[in-house]
Amino acid sequence: MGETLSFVSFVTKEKASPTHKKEKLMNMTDWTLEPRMREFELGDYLGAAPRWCPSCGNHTVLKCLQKLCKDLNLPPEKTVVVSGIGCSSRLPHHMGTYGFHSLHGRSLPVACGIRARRPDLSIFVVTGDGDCCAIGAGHWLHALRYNMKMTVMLLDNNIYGLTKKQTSPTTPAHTKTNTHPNGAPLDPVNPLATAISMTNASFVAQCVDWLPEHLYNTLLRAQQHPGLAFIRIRQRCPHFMKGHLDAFMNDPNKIQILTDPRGVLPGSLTQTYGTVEHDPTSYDDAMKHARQTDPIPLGLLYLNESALRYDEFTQKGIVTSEEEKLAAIEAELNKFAIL
Amino acid sequence: MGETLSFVSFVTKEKASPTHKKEKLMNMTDWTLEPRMREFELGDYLGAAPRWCPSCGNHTVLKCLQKLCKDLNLPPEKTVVVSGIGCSSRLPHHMGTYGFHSLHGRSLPVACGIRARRPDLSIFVVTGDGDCCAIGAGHWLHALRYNMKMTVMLLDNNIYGLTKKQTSPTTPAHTKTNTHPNGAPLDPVNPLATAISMTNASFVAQCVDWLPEHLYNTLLRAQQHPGLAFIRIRQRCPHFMKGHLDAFMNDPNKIQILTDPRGVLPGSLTQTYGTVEHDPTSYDDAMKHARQTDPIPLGLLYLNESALRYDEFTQKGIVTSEEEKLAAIEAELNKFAIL
Amino acid sequence: MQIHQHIIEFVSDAGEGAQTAGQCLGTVSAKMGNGIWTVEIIPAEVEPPRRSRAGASGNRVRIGSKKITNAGDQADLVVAFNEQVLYSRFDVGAMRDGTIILLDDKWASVDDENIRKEFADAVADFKNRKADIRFVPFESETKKHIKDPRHGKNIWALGLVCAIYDRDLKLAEIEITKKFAKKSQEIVDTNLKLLHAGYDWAMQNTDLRFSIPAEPSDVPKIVVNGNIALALGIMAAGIEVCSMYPITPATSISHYLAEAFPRMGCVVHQAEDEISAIGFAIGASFAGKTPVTITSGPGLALKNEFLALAIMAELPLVVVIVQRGGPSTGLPTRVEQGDLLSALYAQPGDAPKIVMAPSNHEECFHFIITARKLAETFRTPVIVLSDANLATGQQPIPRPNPKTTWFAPPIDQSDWDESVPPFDWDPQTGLSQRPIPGQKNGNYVVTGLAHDQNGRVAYESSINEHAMQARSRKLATLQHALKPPVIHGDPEGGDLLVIGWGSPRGAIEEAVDTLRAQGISVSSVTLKFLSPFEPNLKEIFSKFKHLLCVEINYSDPASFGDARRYSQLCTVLRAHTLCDIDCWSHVPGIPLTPKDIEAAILEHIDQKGIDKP
Amino acid sequence: MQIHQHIIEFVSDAGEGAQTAGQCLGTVSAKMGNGIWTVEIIPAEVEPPRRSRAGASGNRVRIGSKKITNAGDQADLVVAFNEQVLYSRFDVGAMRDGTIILLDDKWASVDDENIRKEFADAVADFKNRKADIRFVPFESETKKHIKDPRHGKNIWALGLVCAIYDRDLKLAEIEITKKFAKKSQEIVDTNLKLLHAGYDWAMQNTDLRFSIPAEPSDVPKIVVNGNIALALGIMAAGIEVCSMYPITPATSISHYLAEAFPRMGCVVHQAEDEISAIGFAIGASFAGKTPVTITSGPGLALKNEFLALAIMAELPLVVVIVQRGGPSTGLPTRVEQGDLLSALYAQPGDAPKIVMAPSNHEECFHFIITARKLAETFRTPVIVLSDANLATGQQPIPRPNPKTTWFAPPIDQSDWDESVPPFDWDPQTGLSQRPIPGQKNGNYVVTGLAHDQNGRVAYESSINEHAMQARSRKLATLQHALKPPVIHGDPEGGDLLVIGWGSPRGAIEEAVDTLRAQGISVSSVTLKFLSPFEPNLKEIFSKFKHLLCVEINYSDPASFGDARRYSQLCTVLRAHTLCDIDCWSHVPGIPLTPKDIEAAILEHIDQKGIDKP
Ligand SMILES: Cc1ncc(C[n+]2csc(CCOP(=O)(O)OP(=O)(O)O)c2C)c(N)n1
Ligand SMILES: Cc1ncc(C[n+]2csc(CCOP(=O)(O)OP(=O)(O)O)c2C)c(N)n1
Ligand code: SF4
Ligand code: SF4
Ligand SMILES: [Mg+2]
Ligand SMILES: [Mg+2]
Repeated sequence: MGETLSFVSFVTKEKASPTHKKEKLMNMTDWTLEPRMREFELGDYLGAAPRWCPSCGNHTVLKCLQKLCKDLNLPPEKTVVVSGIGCSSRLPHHMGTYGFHSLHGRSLPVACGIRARRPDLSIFVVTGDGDCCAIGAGHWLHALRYNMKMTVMLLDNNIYGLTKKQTSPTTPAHTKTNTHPNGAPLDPVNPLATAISMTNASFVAQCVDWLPEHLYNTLLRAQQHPGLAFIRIRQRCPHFMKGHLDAFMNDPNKIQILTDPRGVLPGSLTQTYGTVEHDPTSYDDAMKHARQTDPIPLGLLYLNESALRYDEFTQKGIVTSEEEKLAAIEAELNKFAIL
Repeated sequence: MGETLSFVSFVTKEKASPTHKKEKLMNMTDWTLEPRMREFELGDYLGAAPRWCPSCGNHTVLKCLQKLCKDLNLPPEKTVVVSGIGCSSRLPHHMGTYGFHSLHGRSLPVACGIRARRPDLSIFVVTGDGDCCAIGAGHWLHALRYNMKMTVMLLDNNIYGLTKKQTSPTTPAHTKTNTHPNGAPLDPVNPLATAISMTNASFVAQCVDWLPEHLYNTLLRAQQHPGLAFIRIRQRCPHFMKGHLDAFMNDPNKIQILTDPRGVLPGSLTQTYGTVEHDPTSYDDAMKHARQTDPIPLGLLYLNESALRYDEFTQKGIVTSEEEKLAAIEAELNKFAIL
Repeated sequence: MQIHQHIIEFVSDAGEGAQTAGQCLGTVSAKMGNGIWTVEIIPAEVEPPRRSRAGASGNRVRIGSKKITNAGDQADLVVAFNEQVLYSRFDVGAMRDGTIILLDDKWASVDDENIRKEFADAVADFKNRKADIRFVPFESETKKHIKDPRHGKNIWALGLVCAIYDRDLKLAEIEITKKFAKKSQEIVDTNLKLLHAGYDWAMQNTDLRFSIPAEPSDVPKIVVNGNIALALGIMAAGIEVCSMYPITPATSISHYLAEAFPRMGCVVHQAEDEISAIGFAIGASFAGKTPVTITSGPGLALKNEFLALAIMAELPLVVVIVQRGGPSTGLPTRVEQGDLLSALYAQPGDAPKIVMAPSNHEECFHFIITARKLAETFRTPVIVLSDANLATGQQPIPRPNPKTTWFAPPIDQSDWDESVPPFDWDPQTGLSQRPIPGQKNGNYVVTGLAHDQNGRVAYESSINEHAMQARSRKLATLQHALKPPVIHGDPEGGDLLVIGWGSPRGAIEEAVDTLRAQGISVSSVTLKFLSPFEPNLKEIFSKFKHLLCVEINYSDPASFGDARRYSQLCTVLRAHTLCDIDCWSHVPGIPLTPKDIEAAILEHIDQKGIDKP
Repeated sequence: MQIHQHIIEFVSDAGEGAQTAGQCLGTVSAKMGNGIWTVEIIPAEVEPPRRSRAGASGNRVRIGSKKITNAGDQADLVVAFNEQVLYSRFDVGAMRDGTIILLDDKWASVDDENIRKEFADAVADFKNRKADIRFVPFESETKKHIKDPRHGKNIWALGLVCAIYDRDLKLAEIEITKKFAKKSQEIVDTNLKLLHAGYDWAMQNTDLRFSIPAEPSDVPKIVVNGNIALALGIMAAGIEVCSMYPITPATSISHYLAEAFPRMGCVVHQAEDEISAIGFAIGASFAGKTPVTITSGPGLALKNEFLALAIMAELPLVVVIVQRGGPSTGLPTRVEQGDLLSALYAQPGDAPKIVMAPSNHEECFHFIITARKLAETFRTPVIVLSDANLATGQQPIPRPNPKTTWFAPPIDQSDWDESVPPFDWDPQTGLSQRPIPGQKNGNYVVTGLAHDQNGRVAYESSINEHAMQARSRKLATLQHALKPPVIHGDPEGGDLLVIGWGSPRGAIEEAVDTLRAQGISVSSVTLKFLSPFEPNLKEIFSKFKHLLCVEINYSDPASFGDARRYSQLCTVLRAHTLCDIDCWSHVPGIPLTPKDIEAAILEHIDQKGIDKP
């Protein structure tokens, strides 16, 4: 041996010439110029037609996200939508951007890995209540702690949709499901409270699928956040949880809008719903709202803009040149040199 | 086919006769009588000699647990100590009881499975900060929610001990470790806050390894708890985290004892440390104490005795007789009968 | 016209009830004494867009005079509510020249011009492909009796098919009543009316008539799909704990169990993930209650670390894998037999365990009972490999007669003999008895670390070798206890032996029977045990000139030469026997058909230059 | 006395520095131009109780005139600070008749009577076993220079050994200075004093003298252990992201990388678990940065679901597995080659991937560079299987000369040709180029579901078959591109071919050389690729009368008959070639020795009735 690849005679064509690549790498580093140069339309963000049940809450979320991308003029090739497995996790297929439909519960490690060395991409994550709070619970806690820049949407329909009505961690106790025909035996997880409790969590908000303006405003606010924005979206699943959110839809008293200059713009919601001023930087107040289940709070519950960001750690050295790298590896080899 | 096992000619001796087994099953159901009949000594709870570093904090925890078993006269054969992998997780080997040294991060699923159909056993779980809060984080949240009767001891030394000094989720930021020689990049997880945040968590306490009386009292209090008692034990690791808890050991002002009739007996601690009355049934107060890092609170932070207990669900029907079972399966078969 | 067997399909948009119609037809036929095999046609989404190919939902029902062992070849008669879902059946090759198609022609006159055009184009295309298309006004006729025909035309269509196949309407009425009883009497009545309306319409408007005479059976029977058979087996085995995490196509086992298990005093635990599910099961096992954990491929991938622990710590456990299309998320609702190698070899280190595969519904039931006994006797996990084809297909099987001896005995709580170590490996068999918590003097510590007979952590070379050998010896012991597999065809040998496992058995045997009737010297064998293998395989194989594995998993075409990757059983058998076994394997996501297997056998015989008669 | 090679061991309680002494001796010898191979002796606990067998810590150093390729047979000279840790070396068979043992005799005169007795008994026992015991007052001599002799006797002992083996004290001084520079000048000085004191004591008090002349090398060299070699390879491959979760014996790769990687602008990510570690790596890969993830067996067991996704979605990835004793937690610090079958077959479904195994430190370095290139060219994960023997053993290797062509090129951000689908499988090779986020018009969705060329979810049978074949074809393509393996011995054939992979290579080749020198017709071959195999294996094997796999994993003895389970490579090669390959494999937790392999070869030749000369 002594020479790499000497036992492999195989050679493949390189698609792009090295110069070409260098040029593009530069492009990547000054990516902020890009969006100014092109104007996108809604059609640029449409992927394969959605195959959700007709009145599924996921449709609205998809539309809000597409509109957001358009309004922010995010280049589709610089946008990545990552998901796990579930009805909700089909969302990336319906976007015209890059997408990563990963494994059940594992969207967040993938999204963090994408972010690790790519500050230039816009990253959105879609996950379900089973995906995020059951099989993905460990990753969820740790992704909140890594606090890498991305927007995470938990589509919480309080049930396992895709696999046909099994109890999820957020299924209310006593709900009859296919795995608990006599009623779910435990009280549901509160994803807001647990998210807030996690060290380094920096942005925790709540929306509902049937108020798209507020959802849109929340996504918009999340875009301005330097770290991980976690948004729990209460989502209707008319197929398996018929009417389970009707009370909140029909009775304006069951919803309370959180207002604050640092929070989410309430928009036209104030015409219908009561508001309450809330300082999202107060952990205690955030926790109080998070634990309040009737009325439910909408808006930004918790904000900590000074939380450490792990992407600042992972992105160190991203522009190191080949020459610098070569010098560094030579220096390392010298440390082990004997002759 | 048509007859089970017809293709297997193999037959094994059955160890005990069925009658013998029936008799013992009855014994199992009225297990409370057992302890009255025998008196145990400390020696009954000694297993293989510990191989921890000489001044490791784990030694005290082991001794407290052995003393507890003796004082409560727990029959060793009715006691199971379950663990994951790590220095701390070697503990079951050093007990004279039944033990289960499982996989890294997986002690809690195993312990819950043991409890599922065995109300008669005393179950203790030993886990480390990596074991519980990193690889085991998802199980940890869900075990808190299942709230099955057991005592869980998190031996938190703020480091990966067994694998030789890697950053753990509870390692303070900037600590130099073998995986972060320039300092850990993130603030540490707060296991108390996150445990309390979990729906159905019912008992959350904190101890330190160098105050064995208080640790003992906490274990004792945990035994009276109907559900899962989670105890975080701040543990010294002189080998890899030399002196990291010295400040708390040396300065009495850095420790605060929580007192309440429902809480842990403070014992002689009140002579040295300041106390504060604390209502453990208040979520908000519990959360405040949990988030307080200097001074640190010792004692019972959170208590919710009315939380649902999943073992009540899993143990239903545990005494069903063979005849009843046979009738039930016959009835099921009839539902599919065509001729 | 009297026939021996027919394949009837119902296809519709999801939510239009074609599955119900098919199930009823199957059960009615089974009750009439016919052999049946049903296959669900399931879309991957819950409620996919209407009129879309990938959204087709329905049922295939194969009905015969004698016992039916597989889903058969192409359909003879298809009921389709729109032409797009019908397309999906053409796409998977389910149609032959002359298949009778009863298609709703309402689409020819809807307002939407696009739809009219799609319909017209499709019909022309189907005719080109030699389908025998007949238009039936399913929707307009149904509308006469119910406001929303989407929730009624299935039963009207059932009535129609009952007329065509001379089914006993009384039996159909019973099924419908059972099906809708939970809803309301009004709904039951409406559906009964629809049944008769469909029947009457057929009597008046079509002369299609087939009769499939039944051979009455003298043994009591039940009709179940494979997942129900597994669930019933779990109950009959006296298993108390089923620990699982939902995953298609295994979940329905737990749906049924969640409902029925409490009546036996038993519990289904839905864990937070697959790792926890098997960990919980292993905890229950340690505590003396041999449990079952249920999953499919992606879940199996997550359970390996714990499976290795159970093997190392010698804890009994039954693991049911209902295989689906892989790799990765793959084809979640479709059939494949792609998890064999993974079941055998997925755990790092040497991890001997028992692997079994039922090949029909009866075995689904009985193998679980065997598996639990083996798990306990051999103190090790037993994997039972089923698949999506068995899982959702319905079949009549002899009604089992449960016995208390099938149950796990109550856990032993007698004092343990202090002189017996917790791993008292028998030098001949590798077997040992295990102490259960609660047994005085049995106290020991389970560990995944290398350990000696006392369960104490040990680093010595000789102890590691000894313990490894004890665990491995158990497989040799079991193999000696097994009977050699039975040859279907000629046990004395012949030109070709087809080797299979699991669900393709029925189709393989049907193909073999057809060809043998033509004088071709072909036989087949189905392996029930994959680890250890049943004995004498090499001897059996040596009686045949050629050997061919047929399975539903990937293999490279022979043109890949030296780099060719064989199908999964084929790979393992080649290593085991050194016989030059060839393979014909595919991954169509649907069951292999007897015709395709016939063709493969003939082609193989051609290639190998064996004389055909 | 002039000798060709010697094996020297240092053993002590943990914390007494025997490892440091051994490492220094190794490096000094390498610098003098000797061939060396060192093996760490590591207890499973951090600081186990003193004077306990399982707590032994230390180093074995094999020094030779020529290149040394393995840890060798039994030790020639052992330095032991107490008799209990020494026992552990007898337990693993590391001693021969006449091994010189330099043992501290302070234990003969300690206060504790038990210890005195233990010591006396042990010494008697060792003498019985024909050890050449000589007492050396390590501790009392060390005490003359330092207060706590536990932190000094190692360097005193090093001085002693340097005198015995005529080592260059200047070089030893450099190593000691390097080692203690971080602490303080005072500590450096004390240790230098101890070095000389030990040296002087030996010159005056013993006449043991050995010289191992060195053959000076003309190529520049580095001394590294296998894990450092892998880490340097990772850097030289231009990999930017190493995503891992700590696990013995893989972790030290990331310890070194965590320190050195930032200097190349790269990052080590310590994830919350192994699943997340590989998920993070796969995310980085999707984003264009081919990463490495590092683990051992138990971690591999957790990564399978994601590995299958990477294979299905065709995402390049390098996976380094440093194998340890299994199954389950097994023997975490000990060597085994038990993860081959798992690397090949652990993912449910058909999951073709590339698997390579370095057999020495030089390959550890270069294989990573190759692996990254292959991963990207073939758009698939590449598993690199190392083991605990390579991981911790030190060896001099030619200093590599890194080139920018070894680096991953900067990620392509040019516009994607819209007419090219994201999975544009070449019909001949299965290869395709992948779009990277940021490439305009390349937008596609990665999915683990079955998908067509456009990455769109697809349920059609033909698409599934086509995609599976494209992925599988890549292995055939690679195989055609590989060269056949090189025979060590006689490429024309002979009586016996020993077949191996990975770290046993050095010991196998040494055994073969010894026997060939005796006129025995034996050769050996080491496979570098395990998936796909290198070409022409069957042809090569057919030139030899008998074939024997030698590996460090479990196989049943031949007495298990039909149920016999073969060693791992043996199993796969039997299926691949249908050659009747036998195996000699063991799981002692320590490397196989040349002597044991020699004996196995001779026994095999005996059994097979081959004439010995
Ligand atoms: C490892 C693994 N386990 C289980 C599954 C099966 N599975 C797919 S989606 C899902 C749950 C979906 O529920 P949720 O995350 O709430 O998403 P929803 O469908 O409700 O949007 C499950 C259990 C899987 N695909 N992979
Ligand atoms: C699946 C798996 N991953 C990694 C390891 C290696 N490992 C063993 S213990 C440990 C961490 C120990 O840290 P902690 O849980 O804090 O326990 P401590 O040793 O500090 O008591 C790790 C990473 C393992 N045994 N199994
Ligand atoms: S099942 Fe529920 S979540 Fe899934 S698509 Fe239908 S409505 Fe939406
Ligand atoms: S390394 Fe730390 S935790 Fe482990 S035994 Fe030593 S002191 Fe205790
Ligand atoms: Mg959901
Ligand atoms: Mg720790």
